[in-house]
Amino acid sequence: MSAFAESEAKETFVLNLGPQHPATHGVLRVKLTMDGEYIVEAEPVLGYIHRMHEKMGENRTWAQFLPNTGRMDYLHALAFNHGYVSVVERAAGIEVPERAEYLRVITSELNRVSSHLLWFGAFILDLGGFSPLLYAFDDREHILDLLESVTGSRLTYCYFRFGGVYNDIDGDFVVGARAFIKRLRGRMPMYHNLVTKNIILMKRLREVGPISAEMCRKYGATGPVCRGSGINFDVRKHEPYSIYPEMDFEVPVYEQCDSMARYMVRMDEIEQSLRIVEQALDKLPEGPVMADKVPKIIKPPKGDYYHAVETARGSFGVRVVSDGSNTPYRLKLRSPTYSNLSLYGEACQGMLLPDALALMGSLDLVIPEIDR
Amino acid sequence: MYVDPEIIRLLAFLIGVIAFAALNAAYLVWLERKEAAHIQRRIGPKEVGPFGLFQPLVDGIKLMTKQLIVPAGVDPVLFKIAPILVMVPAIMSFVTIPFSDTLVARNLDIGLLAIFAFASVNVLGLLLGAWGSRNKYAVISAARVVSQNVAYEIPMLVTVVTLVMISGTMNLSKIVGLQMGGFWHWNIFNFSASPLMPVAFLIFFVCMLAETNRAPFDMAEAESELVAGAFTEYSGMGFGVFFMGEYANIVIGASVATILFLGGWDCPFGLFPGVHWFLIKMYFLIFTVIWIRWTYPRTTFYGLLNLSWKILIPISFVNLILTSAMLKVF
Amino acid sequence: MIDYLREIISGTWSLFVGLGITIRYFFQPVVTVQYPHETLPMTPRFRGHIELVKDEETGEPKCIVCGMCQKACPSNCITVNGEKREGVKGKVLTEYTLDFTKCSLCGLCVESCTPKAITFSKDYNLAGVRKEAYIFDLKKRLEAKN
Amino acid sequence: MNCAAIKQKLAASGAESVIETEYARKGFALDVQVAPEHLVAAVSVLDAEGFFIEAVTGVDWLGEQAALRKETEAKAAAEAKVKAEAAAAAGEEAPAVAVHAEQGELPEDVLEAVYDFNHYEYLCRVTIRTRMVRSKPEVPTISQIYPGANWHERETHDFFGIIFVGHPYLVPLLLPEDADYHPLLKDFRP
Repeated sequence: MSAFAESEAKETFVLNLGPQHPATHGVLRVKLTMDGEYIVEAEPVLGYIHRMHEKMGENRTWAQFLPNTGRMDYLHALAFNHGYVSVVERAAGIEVPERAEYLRVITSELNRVSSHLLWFGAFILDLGGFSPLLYAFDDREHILDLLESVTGSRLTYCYFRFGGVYNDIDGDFVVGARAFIKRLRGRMPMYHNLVTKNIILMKRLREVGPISAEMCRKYGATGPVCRGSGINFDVRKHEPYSIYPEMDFEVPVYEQCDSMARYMVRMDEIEQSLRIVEQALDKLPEGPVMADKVPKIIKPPKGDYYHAVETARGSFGVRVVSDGSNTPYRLKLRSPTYSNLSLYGEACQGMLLPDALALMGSLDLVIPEIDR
Repeated sequence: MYVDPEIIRLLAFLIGVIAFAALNAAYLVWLERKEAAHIQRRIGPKEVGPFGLFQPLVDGIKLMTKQLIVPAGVDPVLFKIAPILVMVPAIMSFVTIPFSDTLVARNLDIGLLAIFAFASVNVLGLLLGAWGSRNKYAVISAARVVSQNVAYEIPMLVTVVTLVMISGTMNLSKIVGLQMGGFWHWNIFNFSASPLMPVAFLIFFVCMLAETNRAPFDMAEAESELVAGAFTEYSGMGFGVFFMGEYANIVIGASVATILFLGGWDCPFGLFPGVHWFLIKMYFLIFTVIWIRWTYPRTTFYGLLNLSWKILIPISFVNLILTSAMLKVF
Repeated sequence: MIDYLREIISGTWSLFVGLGITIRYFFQPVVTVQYPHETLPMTPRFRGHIELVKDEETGEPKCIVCGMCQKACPSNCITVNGEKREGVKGKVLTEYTLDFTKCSLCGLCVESCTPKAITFSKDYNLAGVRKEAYIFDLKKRLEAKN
Repeated sequence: MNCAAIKQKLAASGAESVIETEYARKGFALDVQVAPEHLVAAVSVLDAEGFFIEAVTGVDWLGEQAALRKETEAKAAAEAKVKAEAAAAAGEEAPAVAVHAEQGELPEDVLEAVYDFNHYEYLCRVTIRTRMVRSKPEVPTISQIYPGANWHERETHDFFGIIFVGHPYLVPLLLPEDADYHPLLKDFRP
């Protein structure tokens, strides 16, 4: 044994995974030092689509930064909208009408479902199964149609405004959303039969890519990554914002710490999001969707403010420092995947290449959000 | 001048076999695309010709007109010889396959052995191509191909040995001849030889998938891990020949499975046996191969080795022992 | 040993279940739309590039050249110019250019417009070979439409 | 364990000031001001209490000192004016309080490193701030305590040029490898 171990440690080679690689879903590069197919060391190299959103924020008025938020996490753009408008509302002390908050939650939960569906497809694609991707896209398309009918765009939404939302919904949207909930509930057993219960998938995900709770804490992992490690942390419950305290939903938590646990957390979250949408549609109050007394030029008082929201990938926090002028003095965007990816180097040490890619898929990376 | 009619017959067969292999490769790509599309509720190729039927021709022209790039740093000889090494044995194997009782190029007494001998060369081609490419992804892929094939030839050959024991011959025509007269005579349902025959068929089928590097055992090409594995550096017709070789191997695998287990050209109900039944069974198996590819995720290679050594090999040995015991008793 | 066999059997069964699902979809009708041959209806709120709205009575653009859209635009892609003319109240629009190469279709300009003089178009089949083709003179476009 | 207890522990670790802020207004519960040399101690306290790291970032307070001086001058001037008016109202000679600007050198502006910590179990977001002069922006790294801070510190170094002393691998992460500029500094001109 010892002789074998000695001889094997010497011959390593560097494998560049990316910036263009089918498994990295964007322009992420991972510098792998490999011993055969075992990974000795992994170093993610970021910044290929770094756009310096924080600097852009300092050069624009508060309202002008809104379109940027949708372009960081293009899969759950509405949550990023939500985080930014919430922090500015908190800073400027703007009250939001109740109906607007309901619309925010409905749309952003639908967006969360669409994000999870895309992740599901892309993850199975990473594992080599192609068809679930297109089944998931089929369902996702319905959400995109719904959201397009409200927001006017399909991907990089910019729907929330300081003090409300940009447009009210109509009856068709309510009917469409209810029909979609029914449809997706009917499809979930198919996904589980086709994918979750598949022996090949189970063998690939069970006990693969362990991330301990302590590791999550040390790296600041949030979202499904930490919930797959047995940590019950969801910003929607932890520091409730918007109308989430009025909603009855559960936070799925799995204790196994492996890729399967993270997979299951996301699959269960789809159902929970549907529940939230259903309840919000039931309780939807009448009223305006925009506050009356929103000043045209927003000048929050001096000081710094923080607000966190739960996106599909974890806790997204915005810290703004205002100097009382019409542009932010400093805008810090704390994106969840940035922290989640930072544990990748440690987590995949000693793993085999296919397992490391399964682990990477289970982290649900959205590169523009990491690079910002 | 006297020419031996046997030589003319062989030449005609050779041309026929090459045409068959090439046509199959082209149209199996079409079938794969069409089938994948419908499984995923798309249409697939539809623009070129009716139902996109001319798409393979257009693809072929595209591949042929593309420049053959030999990247700097590769071993030029190995790099160029590898696609041929994959293609030629596949075509050679066709020589001994009996499509019907008369439609066979050379009815060898060791036909079965010849096919497995040729099938092993295929691995060599992939290995050399990957090694010659001097690409890290390709080298990882080459290592996977070799370990995969070593692991899978054992259960496959053990299963085949079982069949040889039952039939008492390695002549493919004779093996089919013993199964004539309805589906209850086929080896897959030959419960008098061994109650595990359907399982043996499954094992053979799984091994065939692994041998031909088809999903869910396509670790060699695993596009989400190794980009394109052994084919990463190939372009144009070099890639095209590899592809044809792969599909030709699938056709051979399906043919051998048909001959060994499904009674070759025999009709399931004992009526009108002939080449059409052979083709129906073979294409059904190919359809299944494609169907499987578009259903499952990929296994990892250690999952595959586990499957081979812990499940397939023990079961195939159990089947072998059971069969020999039953043959001895009855 | 029992677990071993059970895993083999349940695993094999799960594989057959998967095959059953895909073959069911194989025989179901396709859901895709063959795009250039058929198109889906556009949603009324689709955000294309912006367009000027004309006043139904005069046929002139409704724009009052207040410059709010220009100020609201995060990427500075709108240029508005106007001039005073005799006999006309307020300013008259002389130039309205949209640099579509920079536009991110956020719609802040439309929201900021008090007289509702700009709106979203429904153009989405935009393609061209030169960058300059995307510097739209919206005033000319409106005139061409009339 | 609650925020008050954390507050006491942090104060005991050598923090300059620990202010309990109004969560609903600010979004964080504890605002901690720490000198760079006490940073590691304060972070160790949070680590021991089971906090996780949310983010590390910086703020460039360029021009703050000038603004502060202006403010005090304005205040002094206002006070003097009030006094003068009061004196005039009383019919007295205005006292000879010459409002002279402080001519002394302005103290150097600072860079601020901001650390956000949060707890998985209860709501207590702690913001630790540490200030350093712009000409020598050095703080000790906390990446040995929180490995996750590694990337956050690299990012902050990219954007602000803050040097995290003892950091194992302080090369640009989001900016190109050869970047020698720090875009979020207020005097950065591309």
